[in-house]
Amino acid sequence: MAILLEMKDIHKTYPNGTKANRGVDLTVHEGEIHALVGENGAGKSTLMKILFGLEAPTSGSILYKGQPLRFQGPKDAIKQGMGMVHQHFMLVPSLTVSENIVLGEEPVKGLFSLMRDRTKEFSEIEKLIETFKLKVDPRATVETISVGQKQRVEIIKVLYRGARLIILDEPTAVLTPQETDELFESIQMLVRQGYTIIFITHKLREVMEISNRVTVLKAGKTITTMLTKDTNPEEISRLMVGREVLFRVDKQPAEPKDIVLSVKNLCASDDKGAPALRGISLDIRAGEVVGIAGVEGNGQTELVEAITGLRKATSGEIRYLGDELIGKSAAQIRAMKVGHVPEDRQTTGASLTSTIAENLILDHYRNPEFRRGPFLNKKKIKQFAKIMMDIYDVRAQNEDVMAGALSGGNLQKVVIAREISKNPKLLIASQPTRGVDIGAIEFIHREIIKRRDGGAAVLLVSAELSEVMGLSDRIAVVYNGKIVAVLDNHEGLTEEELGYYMLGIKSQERKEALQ
Amino acid sequence: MNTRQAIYLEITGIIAAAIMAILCGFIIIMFSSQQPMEAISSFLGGPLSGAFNIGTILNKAVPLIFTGLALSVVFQCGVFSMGAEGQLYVGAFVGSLVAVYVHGLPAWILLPLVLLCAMAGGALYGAVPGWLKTKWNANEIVTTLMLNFVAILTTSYLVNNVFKDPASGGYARMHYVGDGAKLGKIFAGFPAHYGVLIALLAAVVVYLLMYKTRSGYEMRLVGKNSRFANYGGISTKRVVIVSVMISGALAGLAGIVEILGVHGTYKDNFSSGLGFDGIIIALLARNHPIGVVAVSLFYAYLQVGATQMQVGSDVPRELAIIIQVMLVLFVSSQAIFTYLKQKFALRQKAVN
Amino acid sequence: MLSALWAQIIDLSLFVVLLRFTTPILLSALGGLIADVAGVINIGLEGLMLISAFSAIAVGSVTDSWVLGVVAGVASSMLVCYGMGFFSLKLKVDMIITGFAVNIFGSGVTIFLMNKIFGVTGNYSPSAVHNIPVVRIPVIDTIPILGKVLSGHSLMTWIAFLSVLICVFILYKTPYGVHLRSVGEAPQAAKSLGISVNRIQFSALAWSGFFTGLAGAYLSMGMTSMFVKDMTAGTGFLALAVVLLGNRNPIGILFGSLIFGLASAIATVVQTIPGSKVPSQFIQMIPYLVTIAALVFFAIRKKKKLNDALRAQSERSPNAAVA
Amino acid sequence: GCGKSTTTPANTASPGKAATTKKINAAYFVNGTLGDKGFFDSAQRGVKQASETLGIDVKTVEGGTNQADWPAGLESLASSGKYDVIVLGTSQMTDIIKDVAKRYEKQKFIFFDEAITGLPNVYSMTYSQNEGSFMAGAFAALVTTSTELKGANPEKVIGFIGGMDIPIINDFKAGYEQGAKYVDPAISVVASYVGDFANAPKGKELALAQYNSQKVDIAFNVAGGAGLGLLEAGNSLGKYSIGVDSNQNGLYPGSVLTSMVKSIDNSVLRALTLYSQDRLGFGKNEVLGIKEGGVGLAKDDLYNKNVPKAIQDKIMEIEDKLNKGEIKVQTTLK
Ligand SMILES: Nc1ncnc2c1ncn2[C@@H]1O[C@H](COP(=O)(O)OP(=O)(O)OP(=O)(O)O)[C@@H](O)[C@H]1O
Ligand SMILES: Nc1ncnc2c1ncn2[C@@H]1O[C@H](COP(=O)(O)OP(=O)(O)OP(=O)(O)O)[C@@H](O)[C@H]1O
Ligand SMILES: [Mg+2]
Ligand SMILES: [Mg+2]
Repeated sequence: MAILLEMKDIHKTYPNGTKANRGVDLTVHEGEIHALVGENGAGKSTLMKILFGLEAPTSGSILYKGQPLRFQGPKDAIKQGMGMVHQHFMLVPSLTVSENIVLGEEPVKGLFSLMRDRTKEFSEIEKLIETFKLKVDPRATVETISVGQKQRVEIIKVLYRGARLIILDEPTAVLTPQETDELFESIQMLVRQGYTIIFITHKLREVMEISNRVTVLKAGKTITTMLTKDTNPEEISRLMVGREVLFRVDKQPAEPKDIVLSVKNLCASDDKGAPALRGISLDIRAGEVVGIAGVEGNGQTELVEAITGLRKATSGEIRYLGDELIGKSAAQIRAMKVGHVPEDRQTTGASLTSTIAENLILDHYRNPEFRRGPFLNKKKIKQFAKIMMDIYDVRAQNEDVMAGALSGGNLQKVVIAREISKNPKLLIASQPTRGVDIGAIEFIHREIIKRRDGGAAVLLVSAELSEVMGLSDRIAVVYNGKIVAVLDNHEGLTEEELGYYMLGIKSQERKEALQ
Repeated sequence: MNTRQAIYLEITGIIAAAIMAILCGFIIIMFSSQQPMEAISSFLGGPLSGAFNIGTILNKAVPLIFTGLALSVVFQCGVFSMGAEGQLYVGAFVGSLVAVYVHGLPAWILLPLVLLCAMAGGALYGAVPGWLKTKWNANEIVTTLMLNFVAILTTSYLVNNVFKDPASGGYARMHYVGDGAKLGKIFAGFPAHYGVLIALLAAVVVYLLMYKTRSGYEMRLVGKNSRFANYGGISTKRVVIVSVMISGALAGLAGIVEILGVHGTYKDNFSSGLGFDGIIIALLARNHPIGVVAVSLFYAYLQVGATQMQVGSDVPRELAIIIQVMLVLFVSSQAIFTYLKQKFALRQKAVN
Repeated sequence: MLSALWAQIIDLSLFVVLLRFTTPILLSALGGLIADVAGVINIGLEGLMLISAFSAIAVGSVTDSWVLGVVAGVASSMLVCYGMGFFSLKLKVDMIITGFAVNIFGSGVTIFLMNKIFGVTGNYSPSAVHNIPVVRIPVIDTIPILGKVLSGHSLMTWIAFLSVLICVFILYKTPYGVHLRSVGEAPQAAKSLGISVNRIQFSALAWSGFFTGLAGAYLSMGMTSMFVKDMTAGTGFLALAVVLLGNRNPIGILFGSLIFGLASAIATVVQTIPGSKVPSQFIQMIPYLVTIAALVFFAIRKKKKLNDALRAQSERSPNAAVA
Repeated sequence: GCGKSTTTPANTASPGKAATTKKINAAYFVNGTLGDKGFFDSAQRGVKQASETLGIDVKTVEGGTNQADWPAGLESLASSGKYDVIVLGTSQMTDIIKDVAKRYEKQKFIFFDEAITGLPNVYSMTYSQNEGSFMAGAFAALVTTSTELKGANPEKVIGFIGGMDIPIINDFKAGYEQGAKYVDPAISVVASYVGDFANAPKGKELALAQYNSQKVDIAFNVAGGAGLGLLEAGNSLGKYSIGVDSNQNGLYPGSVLTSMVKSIDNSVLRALTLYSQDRLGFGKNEVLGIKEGGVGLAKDDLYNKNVPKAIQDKIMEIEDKLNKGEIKVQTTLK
């Protein structure tokens, strides 16, 4: 296959002195799917931003179709037939899907080509949607569509601009397995039509499934590039992390004790006022992990928020160690040793413009131990933060670094550290490893099991079926605001079977009724 | 880069910015003045020549420190209030009523009482937009701007028609406050009054409040990420109300200290925009209380400089003010600092 | 008192006054809007209007042409907006500081130039200025009620209403408008598609200067034919309030300005009714109180409407997430 | 600037007195900004004339609108010791000047528009503005029912537009009302306030509302710059107005029929002249009323041309009575 792109000895030092790339080589062949993997902060996104003209390299050379390149900005890259789907969505929420897609390249009509040509806009987009089977309503406002649809919008955006080389920076991090499958189908269709893809992910299963070749980065350097078929996940992870990584969660059978949390007939509405929980009942005992499986948007978020006091329940009861939680404030519930790792660490789980220490003491600043008279005891807080960073392996210069400057994995460790260090009797972990590298995933999983073995009740919510199945002792499947099945997590349970429940095709109630 | 180097950089940046601004100002002056050298020297040197001018700088900085602090508190909490002006009038008015009409108390009771009443007045008036915001999500920029007018007109009506000292002639004011409630000069022969000390004290208190206490932590957290604060069990509505009330109290203090230290009694329309100056001060200081003190002194220095330039040369008042504005603009330029930092980082690299 | 007010409503003079008060507020609020949409909040409307008002009457009186006057007013206001852009976008000065700086600058520079050029202080009222003309529509002019409703208003009033349409057109019908909105809402997204955030924001400021310039010119060459120092007396801040009151869209701003214009007109009428016992300060307060009331009213309604809309939507597709 | 006036030869002062004239440095402190077309500008004209005719060096310093700056502003002038005499005015400065004058005993002050007695280094002069306003009111009352003037209507309604609803402005209003009632008790006065002294468009709207809807045919401007809107409104409707502070008759000839002037310029010039001759009575206050030419209606050529003879005569008559003390005008101040 012909070489499409060659990046040689790329270096990048950010203005604040961070050396994100220290000699990266990357060769991409025409028509391949090239996976790019590496730990959080290894420099993957930086490399791609350089390629796309969003950042200027400090040194190094780029050859594209044999020609040396140096883009002034993304416009040049777009002109050369490159497209990039960024790690975080680059969408304007209040605009419609079609407006987002054509942004900057709108079809025009009328006098002096002043006016937008909506007809042409729609027809071109419909054509793309048709050809690549990327289902999305072009007239919907972006803020109202689902995450999976947003991802599709990003891809259509790139295609609309006639890109032939498409960079996908962690496109699957926020997708459900079903959405991921759909995305992969589209990608495969693109490749069949001669497109070239650079694909960044932390999920090695995906690397194995879809890529032709894989390049491993570590600490800003290229370790190697291999044919995917010649390697395996263990090797890749060893190269990435520098040690063996355990994929299976290493845990003993659970020894469940007393009931810690008992939810009965819980009902609640979503942000729009529509019913989201339609009578959920669930018990969790000390010393067990209960996993919630389900397609996103079936009430998981609302369930977690109702338990943690962030959402008003409309009816039902939530008993926690004998106390009723409904009607209690979030502050009261947190004080009752309930830990909560929220699903969105960027907006809910952390304050990015506060320091690591300030993020870590969210639960403790009310604690008399951290006070001196009317004041907060800064010294104690610093000390505490240092210890936490040490235990939970948060990699940053010191505790005064802004949380926003941490890589995703490290930020998640801060959240985990805060929630676990309070020694919760009930730990609720929502998407605890989303967008986190395999090394960190292993660590987080181990911490959760450690808590369980220490006698805490754990409620795990994850869109990642393998994670739910790997960690849970029991699995509750939610569908449309109800729990349709509670299954013991035994050897014989298959993803397929879970999938039937998740999609509402199967339900225990129905099964029981039939029997 | 360590903190020491960062501070050096910051200072270098300020000096560089000031030099650019002065060059700009100089060009303007060259075009319009016969005495450019006198103008510049009286602008820069005038404010520091003599105890009188230095004292004047201090006095002028006092209300700026208070309003700057007032706004830094709400800004840190993520509320963009423009209402310090109105709160200042209400606070000063309420405080003055007590100072003028309460008799027979010893000074050590009366003065704190007056200050407290002024703070209460400002705080309650500040609570109105806070309440409108938390209850109905009514935009605070609009409500505070409008409430400023309401406060100014209402106090004006009252001082002109109800509480006017009959001896005050063409421009209404209340009776002069007794000596007990006055803020006298700190040293005889030096214009600075005790408000300077109160202002510094207020800055320290606000600093401790914002950075060392739970409430301060809560306010800053709400300002930075209210979802996170909410998740952490902080009642964001309560925190917002508390912050606008603290801000109002500080604005009220600004007013009453100006009355007791400079005017001697409540005068109609006495402020002329101190509340708006506070916005600039708080933004320039990036909402840091200690920064507010420094920036207020700088701002007061520029204002006195503008007057001195008028006295000491043929440059008219308007031009002096324009030059003052240029200085503020250049000094608040982030780009100059970023540029310096980058240069610095490159040099460091060359060294390594 | 009420009967007098009623009489003026009937004979439409209240309506005419309302239009005159609305015109400058509407134009400068549109100026504020475009900047705001692009994410550069423009606090400097007050100063811009002053500069434009002065330039307009200065050039207009010297050249004896209202067209040149208006052009000069608009040009000077746009020029200062470029200065704002230089400081806030290039030198990264906080936009709000820049805005306040422009207000102070506008007050100072107009007084200074008035003194330098015309040798007068305080105000410049040239004799025989050709004001922005009043539009009399031939036949309609003579029809009793319709005549007063449609005819006899300043050309600038028509331009102001036309500007609402122009803003709607710019913001919603042109690619440029979409760029403006995207730059204001998600600059990173715009940048990633090769839209120059700086350039768009510069141009938004220029538009802001354009509309505010029209407003300023109207003050000195439409509503009056003179320049008085600081004659805007807070109009710019009111316009800023109207931008937010109007929910950041041109039609909302039109209604916001009309509400404010109506309140001002009523305050004017009430003040001139003899024998009114209400102190003048409280009458002057009417527009401000009305603005707060309108804001709260709209805020409540918006909240309710949003809830209703979302509810209706989620009822239509209860399983949207699964589909 | 200073450079210019130092070269002014001393002999520009009236001959004979040149010998006794000493070289004087004066400062004029404006507690506000120039451009009010009122006190401040008028006094500025006075000091300017003084510098031209007497060869005095005059430095004008504007203190700005922030009242807190005024004490320091004045004191910085006094403490500099550079000025033989400092000119300033308005009742807002009364307490400030008293304080400063006591502490700088060697510094001389000329103070206008408010009485200060008993301070040996302060000379003050006041103007009976209520007498002037009385004349304006009487004039308006004569105009509103005039049959000779085309713009006048039979209704006995006259207008008043103030800058702010404050005592100093209301003193004008009180005099104006007394004057009108003196001529005809049935006259009613419509009074409105702009809210500031700058918003000319608003001043104009208020005036238009008065003229159009209240049958006002002549209105009195006591709103500084904002009041210029009133004068313009009157002119645009073919109605009448009365200017204030300085002679505004020329702004809209035939519409601005007269102006109520306070001759601060003349009085300041006079005081400086006396000072240069060492004849100024420090420690005293002088009241400058109609009689002394301190206040009055501007009777220039335009006045003679545009105002009907009958009205002119009647005005003369009333002025005479005021001078003789046969009419006493009440003041709302004090
Ligand atoms: N704009 C920036 N300024 C300064 N440092 C940055 C910037 N962007 C990234 N970095 C730093 O550069 C390093 C590499 O970041 P990069 O985003 O390339 O990592 P990544 O491999 O994409 O990580 P992840 O898997 O978390 O997405 C990190 O240490 C990061 O903190
Ligand atoms: N200006 C900056 N200064 C310092 N750090 C920055 C800056 N901009 C970005 N970073 C940090 O660099 C890191 C890498 O950025 P990027 O957005 O590519 O990935 P991420 O969010 O860390 O990744 P992931 O989603 O995989 O966890 C982020 O943590 C981000 O906060
Ligand atoms: Mg990345
Ligand atoms: Mg009449």
